[in-house]
Amino acid sequence: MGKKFERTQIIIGFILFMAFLISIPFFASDYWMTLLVLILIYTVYASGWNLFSGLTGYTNFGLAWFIGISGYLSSILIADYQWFWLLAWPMGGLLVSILSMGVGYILLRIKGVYFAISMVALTEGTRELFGTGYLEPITHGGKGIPFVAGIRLPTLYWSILFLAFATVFICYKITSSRFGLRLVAIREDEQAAETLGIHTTKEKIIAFALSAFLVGLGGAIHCTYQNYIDPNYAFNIQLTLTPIVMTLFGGIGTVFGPVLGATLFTFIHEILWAELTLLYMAIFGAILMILILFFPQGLLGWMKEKGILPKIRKI
Amino acid sequence: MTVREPLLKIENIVKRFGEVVALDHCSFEIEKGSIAGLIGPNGAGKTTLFNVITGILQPEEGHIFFKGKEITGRRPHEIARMGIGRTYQIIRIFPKMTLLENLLVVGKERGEAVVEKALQLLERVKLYDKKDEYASDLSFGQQKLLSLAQVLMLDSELILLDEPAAGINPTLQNELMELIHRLNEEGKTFIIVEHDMKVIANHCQKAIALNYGQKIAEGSCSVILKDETLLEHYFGR
Amino acid sequence: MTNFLEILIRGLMLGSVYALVGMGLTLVWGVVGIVNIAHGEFVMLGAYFAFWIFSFFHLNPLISVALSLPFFFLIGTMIHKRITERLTNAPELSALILTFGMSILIWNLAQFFWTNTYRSVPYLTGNFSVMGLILAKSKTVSFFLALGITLSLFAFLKYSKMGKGIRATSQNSEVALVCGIDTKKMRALTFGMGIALAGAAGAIVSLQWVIFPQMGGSYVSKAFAIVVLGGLGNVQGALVGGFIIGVLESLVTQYMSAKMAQIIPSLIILIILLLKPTGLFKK
Amino acid sequence: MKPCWSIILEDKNILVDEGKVEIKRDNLLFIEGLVSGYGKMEILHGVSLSVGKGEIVGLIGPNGAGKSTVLKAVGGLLKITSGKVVFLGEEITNHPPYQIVEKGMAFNPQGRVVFPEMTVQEHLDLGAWTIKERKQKEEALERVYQLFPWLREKRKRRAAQMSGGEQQMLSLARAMMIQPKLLLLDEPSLGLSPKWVQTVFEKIVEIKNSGIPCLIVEQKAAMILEYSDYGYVLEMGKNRFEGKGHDLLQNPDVRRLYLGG
Repeated sequence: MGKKFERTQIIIGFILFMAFLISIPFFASDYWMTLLVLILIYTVYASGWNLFSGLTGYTNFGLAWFIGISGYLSSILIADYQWFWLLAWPMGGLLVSILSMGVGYILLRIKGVYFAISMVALTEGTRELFGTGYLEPITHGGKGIPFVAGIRLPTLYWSILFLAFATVFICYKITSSRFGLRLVAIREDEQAAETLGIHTTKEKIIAFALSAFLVGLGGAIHCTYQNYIDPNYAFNIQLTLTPIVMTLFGGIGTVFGPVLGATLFTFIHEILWAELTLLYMAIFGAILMILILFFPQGLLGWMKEKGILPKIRKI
Repeated sequence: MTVREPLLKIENIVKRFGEVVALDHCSFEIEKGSIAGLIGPNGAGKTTLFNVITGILQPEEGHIFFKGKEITGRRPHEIARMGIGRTYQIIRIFPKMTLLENLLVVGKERGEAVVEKALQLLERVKLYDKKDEYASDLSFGQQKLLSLAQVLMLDSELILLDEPAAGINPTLQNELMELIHRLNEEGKTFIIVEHDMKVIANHCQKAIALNYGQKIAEGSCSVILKDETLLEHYFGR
Repeated sequence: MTNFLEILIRGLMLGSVYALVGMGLTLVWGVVGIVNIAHGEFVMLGAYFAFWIFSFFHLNPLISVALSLPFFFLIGTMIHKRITERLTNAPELSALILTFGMSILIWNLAQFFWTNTYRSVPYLTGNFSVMGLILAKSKTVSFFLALGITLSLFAFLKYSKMGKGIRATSQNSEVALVCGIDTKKMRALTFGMGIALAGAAGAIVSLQWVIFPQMGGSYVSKAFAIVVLGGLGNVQGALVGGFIIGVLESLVTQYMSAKMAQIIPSLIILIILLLKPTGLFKK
Repeated sequence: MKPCWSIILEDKNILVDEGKVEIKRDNLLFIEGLVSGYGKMEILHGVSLSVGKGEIVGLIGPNGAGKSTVLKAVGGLLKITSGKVVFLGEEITNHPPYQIVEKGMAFNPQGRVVFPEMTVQEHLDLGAWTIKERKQKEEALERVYQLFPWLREKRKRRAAQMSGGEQQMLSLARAMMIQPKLLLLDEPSLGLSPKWVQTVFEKIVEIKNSGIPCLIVEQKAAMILEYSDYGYVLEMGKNRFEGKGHDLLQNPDVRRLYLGG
């Protein structure tokens, strides 16, 4: 009885919260909406990163590659071929998820630090390649593509809100599913998982491609929101790093850790950026070091450890 | 009457690590429904043999047949799904998963059936009460039981156990061996690597002795345990 | 032909400095087990070290190269004792992320204090002309400096007691322990040496290129390519790897474009990791 | 068969010759109530033993009994949770390995115990790491070359190029460079052919005869007991039997349980 009641309470609370989020464009100022858009974009990045890396333990240092590839395709479709944004975005996501299957098939046999480095190398290599003259007819080279997608801020906000919600929902579903368990098994002991009949290569690639799709969609929306793309911007290591820090901050391998991390961190970013622009990155780096040294589990992990939250995977 | 096909057939397996020959033309057969002991001193190649059978290592020469089908060169997960399960000497469960999750992750069934099966198995290894605890919180012996339950989740016909009795207390040891016998009666076949001669003598119908990667003796336990050359290698006499 | 030879020599000279950076990274990674992303930042700090010594004391930059070794060695051992030592038993990736943070912290602080202005040490301008080959004086001197440090490092590792202790720790730390070697101390020393190599490389770099706070990134990516080429922990391999990267860079810059040359490290990392993950020269 | 009887003392059986209840042993190493293990996993639940001057002491027991763990804990490679280790009258519980080595305890761990890329000469240099004086080092080297004459010709050979038996001997030689007052050996026969096992054990006896006591963990139980002055049998991280080597060898319980017949 009591449990059911709790459940209805949660559902009602959730519906009210969603209604509030959806109605924001009707009363909030553009500043707040912009801030929320950023939070939501980073929620997608962080959750998407966590979906693969947090569960399988393969640290993906190539998030910017997902963002850049998808951002480029969608931006080119919008800028050069006048595609409708709603069609261009999924194309970006699809392309990067298909490419990531190939990349994953090749690179996911490399373990640990080497995998992380190979993803950085892939991102950096692609960034340099996009900036050279060889791909200029397609990518416009290093000078970038400024474009206008003809989308209003509220529409963009609702789109990213929908994507963020979908991403978190997918993460929630996966984390509490047996597919999620298989991914965690890979993180805990890949060889043992294999001798227990788990097709680890397949599971890894599926998770990698799914992560690429979600993050890629986020990247496409991000570029549309910025109305601009260039190699240094789209493949910036910063885009890889920030979501990782957010996830670590909230709690790696948890469902709501990345959401919490993205939200808190975007606010911190706003304050630091406004107050300490010149030292912003230094503080960012220091926070990263402190997190690894003292709170490797993140906020949610720490709360689970202390017994404030139950130790279940669904949170 | 046709000749009975052995469940597992090892044929001339050679495995080298650099210049060291870990398995040297090793051959034997395992009958369905038996419990076989695999003995030999440390470094004799027992664990390597397990790794080769389960596909973790690829042999340089030789063939392995399971139920008449060749499994040499297949990936570990394929071999596992064909019905060969194993446990490790150093327990390799998934520490940051609950006991129930440790079993669910292995199961092939869909929907509620898998949960039911997992709970039944937990009951069977007497870990039901701890189903929602992290596997890392279990004692060494309990982890061994959990590891066996994981293999049972797979419905393996052939189960390879790497030193199941080592390092756990006698009561638990007896429980474990009793469980193995009951499973054997239900039709499961076992190969057990064990150092403890008591365990081999009391529980195995047949023993295979390895040394320097070669099979040096094979036969019923009583014969093997009287084998002089074996004793020499094993105990230094 | 002379032109080609010149490009080759230029590549080798470039490579000798890269090798210095790469050897530091491979030592720390192989012996201490810490992947130091912030390695490039110490190259940057080394360059600024030489620059400030030159602008304040007007000392010969060659002296600042010599000074940079003990200075950065001390800094390295201190950083290890205070920070990275805690990661000895932590997962490899913790070190990766921690040093990433350290890298950002260092370059941003450098940017904050020293601004983004490009600086350089005006020393040894002009060229040597040897047998029809025209070689920049600063680069030639750098080459011999880098080579000198490399050879001293080899000699140190091969013949000195500490060097033997460090090699022992990297090959089998349990046996090193039972030999009575304080492996913890060896790791701290190695970390210090790695940082010292990066700092000295930076001081050498300052003789020939401009200095700016974010210069570390390009060095660390080359260093990673060198480690992957030479095999983890293999110092000789790193020297060869450094030469390979240097020559390739020089050739590609000449015959394709400077932009293409920037892709080389990434390309090498990807290719080697796929084909031969243990490196080309793993014994 | 010699008649023997066992007295139950706490939960372990001490086998003693009839009539001589007390065995006088001059303790060099003395371990009491040792509790240790890996991380959360406790392997030793209170092991006590001692090594006297000029003795070979064998430590046997089934796999997982904690034999190697005892040596690692004594050598400072594992953290000791409770109990104490006294060496040469000084407590060395939880001292770092390099201090323990400096006091004169040489420990040869199990398995591949060489530096693969180093030469014989370098191994011996590293063995003498704790010796400060040059003259002492040269003396140690001379003594080791006397003990292992064949090493002299193979000075420049890398360990990776040597056979398993040669590696084991090299490792023994390396340990002797410390000029130890006690030698701990973990399964010196592991992976060796019978001929090499014989050679290694002959060396150990030679070392013992030169006055250096050894504590040896062995799986070849019958063989080690043959050589041992005193032996301990561990089971489940606890003492089970102890007694003179030959007495243990003759004891029907020990034979049945651990000697295969």
